[in-house]
Amino acid sequence: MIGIEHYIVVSAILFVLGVLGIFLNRKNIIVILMAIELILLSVNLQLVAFSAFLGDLVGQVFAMFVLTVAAGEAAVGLAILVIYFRGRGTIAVDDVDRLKG
Amino acid sequence: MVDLEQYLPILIFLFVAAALSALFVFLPMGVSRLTGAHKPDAEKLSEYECGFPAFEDPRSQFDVKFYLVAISFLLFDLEASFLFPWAVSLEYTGWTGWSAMVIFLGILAVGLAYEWKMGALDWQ
Amino acid sequence: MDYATSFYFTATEIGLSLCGLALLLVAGWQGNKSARMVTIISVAALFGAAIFSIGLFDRATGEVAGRAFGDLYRADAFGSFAKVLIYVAAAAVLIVTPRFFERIDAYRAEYPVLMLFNAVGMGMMVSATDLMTLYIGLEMSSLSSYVLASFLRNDERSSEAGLKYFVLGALASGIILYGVSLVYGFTGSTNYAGIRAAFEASFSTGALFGVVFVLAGLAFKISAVPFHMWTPDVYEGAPTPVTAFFASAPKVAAMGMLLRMAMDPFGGEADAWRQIVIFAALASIVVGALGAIGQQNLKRLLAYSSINNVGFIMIGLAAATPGGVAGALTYLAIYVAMTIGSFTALLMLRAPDGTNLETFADISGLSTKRPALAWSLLALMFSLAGIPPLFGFWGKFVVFQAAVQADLVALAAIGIAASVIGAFYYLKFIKVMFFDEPTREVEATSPVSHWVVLGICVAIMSPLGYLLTVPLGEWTAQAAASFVAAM
Amino acid sequence: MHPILLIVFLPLLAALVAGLTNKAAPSVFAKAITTGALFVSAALSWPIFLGFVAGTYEPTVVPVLKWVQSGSLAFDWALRVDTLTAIMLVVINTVSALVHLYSWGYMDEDPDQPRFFAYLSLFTFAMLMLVTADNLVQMFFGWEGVGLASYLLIGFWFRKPSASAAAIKAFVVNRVGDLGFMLGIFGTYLVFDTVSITEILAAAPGMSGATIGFLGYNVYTMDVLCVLLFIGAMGKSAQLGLHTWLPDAMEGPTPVSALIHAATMVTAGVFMVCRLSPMFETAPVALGLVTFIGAATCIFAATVGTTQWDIKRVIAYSTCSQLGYMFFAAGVGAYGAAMFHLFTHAFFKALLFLGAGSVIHAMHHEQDMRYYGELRKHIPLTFWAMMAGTLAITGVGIYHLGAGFAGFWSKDAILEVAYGRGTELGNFAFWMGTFAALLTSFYSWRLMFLTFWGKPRWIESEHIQHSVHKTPEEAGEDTTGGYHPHESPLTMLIPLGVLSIGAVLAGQVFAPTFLDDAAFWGSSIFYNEPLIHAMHNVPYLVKYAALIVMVIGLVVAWYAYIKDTSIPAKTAEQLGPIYRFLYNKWYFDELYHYLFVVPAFWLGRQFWKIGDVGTIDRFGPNGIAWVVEKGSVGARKFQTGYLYSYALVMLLGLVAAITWVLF
Repeated sequence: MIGIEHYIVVSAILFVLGVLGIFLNRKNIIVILMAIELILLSVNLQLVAFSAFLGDLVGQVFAMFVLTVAAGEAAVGLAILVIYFRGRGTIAVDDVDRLKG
Repeated sequence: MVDLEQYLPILIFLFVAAALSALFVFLPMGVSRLTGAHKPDAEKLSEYECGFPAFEDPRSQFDVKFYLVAISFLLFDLEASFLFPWAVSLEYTGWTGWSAMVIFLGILAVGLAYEWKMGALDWQ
Repeated sequence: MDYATSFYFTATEIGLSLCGLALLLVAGWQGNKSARMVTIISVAALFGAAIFSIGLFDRATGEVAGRAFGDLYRADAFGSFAKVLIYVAAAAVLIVTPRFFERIDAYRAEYPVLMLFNAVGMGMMVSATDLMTLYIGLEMSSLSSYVLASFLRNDERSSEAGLKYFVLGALASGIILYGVSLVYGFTGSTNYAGIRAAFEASFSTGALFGVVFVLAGLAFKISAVPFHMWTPDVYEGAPTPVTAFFASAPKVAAMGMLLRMAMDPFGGEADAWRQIVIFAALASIVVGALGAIGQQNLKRLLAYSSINNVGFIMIGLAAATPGGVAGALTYLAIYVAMTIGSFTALLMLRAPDGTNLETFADISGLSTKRPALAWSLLALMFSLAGIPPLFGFWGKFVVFQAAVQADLVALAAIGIAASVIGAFYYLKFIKVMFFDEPTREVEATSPVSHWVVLGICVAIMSPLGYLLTVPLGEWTAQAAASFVAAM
Repeated sequence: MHPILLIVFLPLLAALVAGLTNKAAPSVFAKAITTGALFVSAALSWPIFLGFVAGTYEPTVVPVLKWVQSGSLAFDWALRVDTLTAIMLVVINTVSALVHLYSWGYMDEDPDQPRFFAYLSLFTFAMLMLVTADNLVQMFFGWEGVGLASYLLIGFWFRKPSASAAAIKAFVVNRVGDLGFMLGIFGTYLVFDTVSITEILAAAPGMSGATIGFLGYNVYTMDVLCVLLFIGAMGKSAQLGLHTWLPDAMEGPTPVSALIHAATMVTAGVFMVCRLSPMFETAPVALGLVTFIGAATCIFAATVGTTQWDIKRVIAYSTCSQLGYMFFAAGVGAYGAAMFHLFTHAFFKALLFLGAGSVIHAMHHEQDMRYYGELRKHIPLTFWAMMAGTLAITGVGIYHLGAGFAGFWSKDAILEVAYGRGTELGNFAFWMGTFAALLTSFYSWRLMFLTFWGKPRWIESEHIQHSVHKTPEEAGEDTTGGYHPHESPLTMLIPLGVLSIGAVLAGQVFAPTFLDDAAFWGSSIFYNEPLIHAMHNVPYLVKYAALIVMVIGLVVAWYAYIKDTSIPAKTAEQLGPIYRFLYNKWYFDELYHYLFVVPAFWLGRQFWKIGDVGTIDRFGPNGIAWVVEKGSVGARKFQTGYLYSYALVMLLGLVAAITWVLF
């Protein structure tokens, strides 16, 4: 029987993978965007699981909002990435270091 | 409300989860480092494309139009996801639900109009 | 459900949204030639929203604490006070914005529209009493902020700032959401009142996790150490008017959101989070002060300065008393005036060809060329350093007073000691402007609009500002009392 | 309103007005307001004094303000008016008023006149505060006030390094004495549980013979207290050991020397001993010390005075020596005689200083007597004034005629009373005093002869050379260099005239009152009736001793400086070591330099290098600055600019927070 704990663990694993994806990845900013989506996915999974478990619709509604906001976020992120690439000609993570100190 | 106290130990799993996911990331790296031969040369590092040398830089630029269309699609597609739950629950939400969705669609329409006017939808 | 009341309480958000949508269409059809007009209408709309919020201020104080849309949203004195600050700050920044972009022909009619949507999001942040509304408001503000940061599309620094802000901001959103989902799962509610009630019934470790995640994410928004790393880079890279905006209105919104969250749903568990807040406050003060020393770029310096100031505001939060909240709000109000004044002065510093000056080398010997500007900056810097008799001192005074009254004497003492380090780099401004030899030519005149904004900010910072202590004290006390009413 | 209030506070008011307006108003405003105030004060003082002389005035205490009320320590601002105060009032206010007037002329060309007059009036206020004090704390206030004013006035020309050095020296040396005075006050409070002078003096006789344990010895309480208080008096009155500041203080403007370093402030020590005379009477050891120090100072200063060339320094050492007379008079118990000498001395010494100032003024700021000569013919009025002062200080007078100058009455009385006391110390003091009188006569007449007789030697002076734009070679035979000394303006001559009258008549008129009138003194000092009888019954030889030695001094001086002017140089050569010893003021400055200054500097440097720089600065300001600097570098290095490190920091923060709340 799959209980709530399994959902929590899976979602925790996804969350940590997403976070690790952000700072272990030294290659491509697109990967970072994907990692962010992974984090949001873990959250959605957890929300829906809680919602089902609690018999409360709010979690699912929240998940819908997260889904749509994530889409907006991805759109904005991609747009910024595009203008960044136009200016710099690279999207390597290590190159994003003009601003520091 | 359901008592979740009994699931307290689950929280401990958070740490387990962190450890496990870290393991998933690091283990393959470590194993490959330990087991595999690590002798890179120019041939090995070059891209392999069906037996031919690479025709062009794999990071070559896509036309920005692809991005624009992709982004627009992403947005409108996901915003439309609100329509499904709305449609099946309209009998419960009534006129309030109907007007809320009309307002929502109106805002989307404004966005679409702006996008159209700005020429984001013109392929040329 | 009484929709009329709900619409009335959310009138500023609705009005600003409609205004934003209409202006978006105007921007689309009229193009950039309408930019000036759109800006003026936006400023008017923001001022209108601020005036409406003032009107709401009194009415929302009673036991009503106007709940809208089934307690997704609450109109109370706290929200109104924060919103007035937010709208006025946004409007003031918008007034001094166009000139910066127009020089390089980069001003677009979408800019004020983004500001309006941002203001809507910030209004929701401070008024939300449900995690869902909170999240929507937060993202609404954040998404437009990302775009604003990278508004200078052809400037590498601007787009890098936008990129960094986006990535880290999205991570912070993820952390908040994860915390929210935990809180929801362990309390069964996303409503503040429901969460509070559930916490009072039982407080589980899982919920504690959620609280820490949420607070950590919010700490990112106010750029408290150790979630401050994005601040210097984004502030330096973003166009100066955007930096001015980031340093003022969103700080109020994020701080307001944090205050409401800490005092309302998590208010019963103050002992759980107080130590973290104290640590973050002291770390912010010290890191902000240390980082600012040695900076050559003034925007970057002011970024560290804002981190430093957030530390002082958090001292008020650490007290976790109505007095502490009132102190934090007082500090916020003064801080907003100081920040907008400083950035306006920075925007007025231009070379004769119109390029903006933003390093210490550029302002050396300023007092001989632009004495009025130099003296204004002097007043603002002394005020930021908290040197009496300038009004900045009052802000520090009230938060320290609140901390002492809450028996956090050690915190107050360390804070006061650390503020001495901060005085160093503010005084460096004075040294460079008044005692160094002039090295660069500067533009001799500035438009009246800039002078008006700067003049008002300097007037508030001058000892005249102490005339405000009584009304400010009443308003903030009233605002802080909203939580007691909500509890 | 009691006139004493006006007398004391008018100078303060004038000082404040003059000082605060400073250069905002023409300098004549400051001059007029301060001088006017002082003349009013002086005019109000004389009726009080004469009232006491006539026996119609009763001692009173005029309350001013509540001051301190703390446990058993309670005292107020109150002005005490009795005989002793009245004497000081007339001395201070008269001399001060005349010095103010004199300064109109003397300081005419100075750009900072308002400041000068404000300081003068401030000094006068502080001095009045001192002499009207009803309790020791108030007296200490005045005591420090005059010290401050003296510091400011000595250093008035603070751009001159020697002047500021002298000011600092005066201040520092006075601090040594003040420490004794303070300890004396603390001790007095400890023993008597009060600082009120009236109560202390009332209780003092009962304490006679009481002892306290100190460093394992049992010592007489009153002796300890009085010695401490006397150390304070030594500092203020420049007695042997703490005298080194007085000659250097001559760097100040001459009117200041006349007012502060001749007539008033330096006599504060004598005044204090007299004021507390009932206390000192219970302390025989302390009195012995007073006598001994007084007599020693008297002879020491006189010997040094014979060798100095600077006209003001000669008078300064003379002052030192005369103060010695006053102290040993007090030491042998003749407080009345001490006060009498203080009174007459104020007139003739102020006269001498102001006369010297007039000479300096005429000689284009030249102070070296070697470059004077024949001035009698050029500045006759100053000459006659100086002559009156010299006759007074050398004590010219004939006992059987019952006539003499002011110094004759008071100095003779002191010598007679010392002899009449009949103790060993008394005899020692008598012989010392008599020998000092001989020296006094010698150096006073030497001053007169060098200055006013002989041939002009002016062209040797650099000041004169500057004035006439000639070198001695160019001037050739004409040793005047073509310089024409001018008599001083009226504002300077009037004070000289008034003081001359005092120098001639003050002794004659007031001797019976001061010396023999027990009713005059009332309870203000300890009046020793038998001692006065003994004084009157000394042998005639004693009574004529002063006159005899005066004549000897006069003759020697005449022979050496008029008859055969080569004698001084020859004598100085033959008595080389002795001459150098005297000329270098007994090497006191050098001794102190190696004994105190050098070790103090060494110690200070050690504290500075090891304690301050090495410890406090290193771990304090510099250490903190270092930490801040390193911290700021670290904070900036921390900001790497890489996204992943920022994310890592955030995550670490999150993990840390979770760990914190979990455990």
